[in-house]
Amino acid sequence: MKRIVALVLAVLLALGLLGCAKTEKPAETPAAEPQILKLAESFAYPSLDVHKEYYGWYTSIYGISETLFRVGDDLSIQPLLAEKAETSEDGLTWTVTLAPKAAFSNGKALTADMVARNLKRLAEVNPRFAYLADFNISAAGDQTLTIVTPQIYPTLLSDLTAPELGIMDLDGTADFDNAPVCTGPFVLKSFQPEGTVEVEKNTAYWNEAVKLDGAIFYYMQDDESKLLAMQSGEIDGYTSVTAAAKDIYAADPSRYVLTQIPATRLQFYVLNETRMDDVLRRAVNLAADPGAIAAYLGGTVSPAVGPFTSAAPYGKVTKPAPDPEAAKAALEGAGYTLNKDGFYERDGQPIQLNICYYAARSLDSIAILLQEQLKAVGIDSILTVQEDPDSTYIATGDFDIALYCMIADKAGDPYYCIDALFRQDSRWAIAGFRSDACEALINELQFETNVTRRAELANQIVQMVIDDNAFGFVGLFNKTTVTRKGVEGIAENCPFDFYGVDANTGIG
Amino acid sequence: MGKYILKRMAHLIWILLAVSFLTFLLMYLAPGDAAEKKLNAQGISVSQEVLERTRQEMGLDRPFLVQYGDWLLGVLRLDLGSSYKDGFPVGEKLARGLGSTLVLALWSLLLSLAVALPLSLLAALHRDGPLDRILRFLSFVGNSLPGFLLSVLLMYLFCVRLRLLPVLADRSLKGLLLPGLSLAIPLCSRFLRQFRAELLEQLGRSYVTGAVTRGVKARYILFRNVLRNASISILTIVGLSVGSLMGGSVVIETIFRWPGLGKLAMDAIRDRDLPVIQGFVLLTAVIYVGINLLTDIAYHWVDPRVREE
Amino acid sequence: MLLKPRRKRSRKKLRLRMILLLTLACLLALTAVLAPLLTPNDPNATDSGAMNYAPCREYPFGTDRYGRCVCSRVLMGARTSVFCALALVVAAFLLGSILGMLAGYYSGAADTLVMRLADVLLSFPQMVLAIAVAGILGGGMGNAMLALGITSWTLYARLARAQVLSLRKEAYVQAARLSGCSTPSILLRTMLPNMLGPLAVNAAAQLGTTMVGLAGLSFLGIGVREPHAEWGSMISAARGYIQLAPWSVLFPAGAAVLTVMVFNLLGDCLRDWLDPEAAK
Amino acid sequence: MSDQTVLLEVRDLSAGYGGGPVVAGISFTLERGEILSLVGESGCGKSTLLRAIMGTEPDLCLLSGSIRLEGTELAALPPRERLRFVARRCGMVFQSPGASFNPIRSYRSQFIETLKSRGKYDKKDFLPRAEAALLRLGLKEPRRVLDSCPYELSGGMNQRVALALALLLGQELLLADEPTSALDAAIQLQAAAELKSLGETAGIAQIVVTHNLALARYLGGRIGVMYAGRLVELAPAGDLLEEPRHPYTQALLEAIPRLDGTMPRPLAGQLPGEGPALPGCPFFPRCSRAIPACRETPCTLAPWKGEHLLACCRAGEETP
Repeated sequence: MKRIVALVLAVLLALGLLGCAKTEKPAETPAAEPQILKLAESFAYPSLDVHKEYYGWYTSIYGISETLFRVGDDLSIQPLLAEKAETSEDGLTWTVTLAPKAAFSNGKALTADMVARNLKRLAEVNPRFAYLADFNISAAGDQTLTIVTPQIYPTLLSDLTAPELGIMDLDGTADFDNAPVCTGPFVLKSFQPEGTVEVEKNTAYWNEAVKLDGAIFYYMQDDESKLLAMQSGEIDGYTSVTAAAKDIYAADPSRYVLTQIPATRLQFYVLNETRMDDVLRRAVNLAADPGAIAAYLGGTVSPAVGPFTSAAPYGKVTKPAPDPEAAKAALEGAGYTLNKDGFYERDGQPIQLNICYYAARSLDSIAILLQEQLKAVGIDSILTVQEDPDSTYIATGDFDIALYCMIADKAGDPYYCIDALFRQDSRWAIAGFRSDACEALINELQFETNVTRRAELANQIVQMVIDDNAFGFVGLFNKTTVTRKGVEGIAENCPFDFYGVDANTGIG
Repeated sequence: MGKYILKRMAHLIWILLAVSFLTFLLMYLAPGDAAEKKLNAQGISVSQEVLERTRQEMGLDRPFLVQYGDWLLGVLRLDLGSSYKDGFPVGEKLARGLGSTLVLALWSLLLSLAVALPLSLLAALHRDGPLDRILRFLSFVGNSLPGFLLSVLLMYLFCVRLRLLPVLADRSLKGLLLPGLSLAIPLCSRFLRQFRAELLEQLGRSYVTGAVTRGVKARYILFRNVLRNASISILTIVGLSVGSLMGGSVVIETIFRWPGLGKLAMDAIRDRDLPVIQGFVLLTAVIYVGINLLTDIAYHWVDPRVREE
Repeated sequence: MLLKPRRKRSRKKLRLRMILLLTLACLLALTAVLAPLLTPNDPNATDSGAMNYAPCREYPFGTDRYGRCVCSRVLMGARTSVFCALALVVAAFLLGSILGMLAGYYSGAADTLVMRLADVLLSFPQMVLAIAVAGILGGGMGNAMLALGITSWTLYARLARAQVLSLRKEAYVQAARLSGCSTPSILLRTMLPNMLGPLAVNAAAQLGTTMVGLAGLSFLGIGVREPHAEWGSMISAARGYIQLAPWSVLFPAGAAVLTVMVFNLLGDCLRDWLDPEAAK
Repeated sequence: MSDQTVLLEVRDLSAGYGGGPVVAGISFTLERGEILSLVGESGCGKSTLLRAIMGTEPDLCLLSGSIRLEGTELAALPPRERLRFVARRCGMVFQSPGASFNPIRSYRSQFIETLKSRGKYDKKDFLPRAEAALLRLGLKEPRRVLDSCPYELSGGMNQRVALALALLLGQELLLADEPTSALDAAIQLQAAAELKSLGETAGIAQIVVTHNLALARYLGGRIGVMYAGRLVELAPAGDLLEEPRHPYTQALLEAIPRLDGTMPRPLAGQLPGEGPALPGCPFFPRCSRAIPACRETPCTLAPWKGEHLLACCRAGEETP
């Protein structure tokens, strides 16, 4: 029997030793060693084909693919593979001149014909860009490209900045899924589909000197694991930092740098006009306090006025400040009276609003906080969670307040969001917002080419929606990025999600 | 024995049909479909007619039975179809996922057996002694801690505080230890209780007294008789738990970014990626029934008496 | 060494232990029932001023990230976690044992039907089932319980069937049948008492796994709906704050461990009490 | 009864399961090759006596008295040492045949296992010696028996395999606890014959516990009658059955149904609960010839005529 006990102890000891095998501390990267940056990403795709699905977003983040133009941190459109682009008087023909030095990583120069073939391939393989097929795209010489649109298409420039329009060497690439040949500062070193991606410096980069020697992108979905990996020194930074992690990083400024800017992902709610009259909607919007909600969410969200960041020229709108007393006054003015358990009711019928949401992007927190804020004003409400909003409360319209979260500004232009939310044939029309004047302004915006005029139109439309209390804009997700001290240039100041490493990224 | 195996094979086919039909039905009824999920993956809402066109391309607009029939024909030709999300063949995705899940499942199974077997033996021998009580208490704690809490605690302790193990789990021994441990702890506590009960039952049998009377060495009695007889029920217990290991480790796989089947299934369900879900369900059904078949065969091999039943 | 004298726990000591555990279980059930009266503050009231407070006089268990009192949420959570888990286990226990007994007693058609159904459900990955049920019927505790319940009754069915199969051959059962007892009375009066032991133990152990299961579903965002308190969802929601506000995770986890332990010990005690031979 | 022929000597033994004694004041000696049958109603402590000697029952403790096996006092040995010493010299056969063997392992591997534990296992000559032992016990195909498992053989065959193992191990003493009661009539006679031949030819001493007086008579040797934990009469088989002296033995014999039609006369009353603890004769309440003195005066086993020992204070008087 003694022998059995000894056996057991030996097994346990072996396991213990195994676990505690002393490992060397992760070595600081001394100067001589190659400068490899390690980042964590929340998405990873099985393919690197720039044109398909959203893969282009990630080839752009990995620094492999580049587009004709890029969007600057201040939402302005800047040249990249293309130097400049002009439109003809009737606004139908665009001439784009390519940067003379632009070339692929295999040394081949970039020609206008290759760009035209890329755009045609994109139209075929990606349903979201099928509209490009209606344009007449042709190469006029090696360096110039002409695009003729059937009607005036003012937002073509910002469309050209979309990452899906990354340029690949269609002839030089054997396997589009695993090894696309592009023009970016980095080339692929190793690729695990839906896993870890490694890139190294593109020695033949046409644009400028590349600081980093390489980068590794780990696919990490779980927020806690990212926090722990950052603390254990295994990664150098990541974006979309949670409230909990933010407080921990903020407490140790000597090691971590937090950068926080309002990005383009919008959290908002729609008020069902078929069920709620004007007074009730106004009261709800007065009771809701985006500032308090942003405080609760630990600064991961900035309070929003309209759907766009106020920094943008098309984001200049105003809405009444939250005022619970005014909300109560409005309700009592319309004949609502407080019942015994402190909720407003009218002719015996207490108000009970059904707040519908889905458990993602902090919408569940906003639902709870909204319920509290309405209760403070005397409006009762219940919460309904759905696993998939698009086919439940948005499709059936079975809601009083519907929470949703989407990207409002795809590439520095207001039209995409206004068209998706406020048009009379949009999915949200089910909530009952009808305004012919607004529809007319949207049609005008669709074809207006002058940038300042477009901003004016956008502001007018959004102001109309706010005044009608059809929508409630709660917050714009902050793009919170954490980096280890000394690391900079991973697009932490850019509001868009599809930029990452580039030539200037450094470990410092 | 041959006839018995044939019967079990028919049994397997029947189950696979029933399971795959049930899954197809459940997923068909569930709101939302693959096209919708695929198009607004990055939160960009898409216009109606783009949605219709993609749905049409993916064949989602065909009636339910046609879709199921088409998929079933595919399975007969050993072609599990391709994923809605990215068009990759399902077989390839599953194979990649199966590899790592098996590694994790076997490793945590090994870990829990290596700990549970000796300890349950000691607990059974020292019944109601101090060791027995401590082990029972530990098994209660292990049994009631949810996996995701356990893994975060372990990671915090070993990776951040002690910096011994990497957070980014890889296939090396060190990388495998933490995810394995997080799966093994609840499993091991369940095994501890069940094995102890089995061993106690065997120790109470009359052949143990007979052997002692004959002066047989304790080592022989324990390992060649008690453990051997108890191995039958132990095998069944392990067989049942493998099912939970296959699908149930979703939480651990997500936290440790382990590219296993669990995570693949979770993403597929979220994206309503029907072919991948069907492939996953078939695979787990085959594995579950296969393991039961193995345990039954082992049952026969160890305890010939069962053959007559 | 091998034939360690089995310390005979006298019936008196066993009864004492049984009573102690029963009172503990009732105490737990009582706290769950009287939770609304015991809570120091409103469990759902958020307070932006008191987010992530350490345990202090006013908030005995501290506050969570919304500034809600963890202590009152744990008490209210007891109501959902304990009762839902208990209800689920009891329902699965009844359904499973009845089906199992019928399958065992009338082998042939009934037996194959029940066992094949059990096989199909067991080979069905529970996660797929849970998400599908949640997808179709929407989130919430009821559907989460349904998702778990669909597969948990099979454990009792298998156990009951195995017991009935072996008991059926016993002499006293043949005698009862010959003396003209009706089948239900045979099943309930003669067979059930003998089977209650192992079934009860498994039921108690199942309670633990059910609570963990519910927590898992909450982690995947399907379980209980905000803002209702349930231990599983509290642990999964506060998981991120384990470094900042460890109390918001450890108190619900501690409550879960305690409850599971009390019911498991009760299960063991029940088995010894019901099974005279083991107590000898 | 010279010293080296005495195998087992029990002096005033009393033992019990934690409570009061179940058997008390037991004294007898057993020589090599001698067969002693212990008879008595069930519950009179005969099996407990066997287990006390074997010493494998964990809950059974020796209260007083001594057991000397081959001159060594067992009570003095530490438990582990005692077990190994006793197991080397004495084997035990149980009532349910085959129950003392692992039901699903072949006899061959269990035989080898037991021999290896004794260090007596010799690969070459194991098979021939095992087959010889089985043949001697009347098992026709020893090879098939060796390779089969206990559940595959009948009760009788299992019992004989157990005896064969005792023979194979060369044990001097065999304790048999109701070896034949689980077998049907025809097989019982065969098993009894084998026990007898083990005694005579192999020189194995046996203590056979049974409630079947016919078996005791057939085995020859001496018979001991036990009542309520005490040995009340001990004599060679023939003397005891022809002229039983102790009232309880007489009642026992009269209780056996005769073929010549005389109805058996049942004995009134039942076994006293704390039998061995009574000062006087435990049979006092049910004894037809009891006198007040029987209640107090302790009566121990004393020689009455030659080898016929009796525990009754009225032993001396002539029977009416």
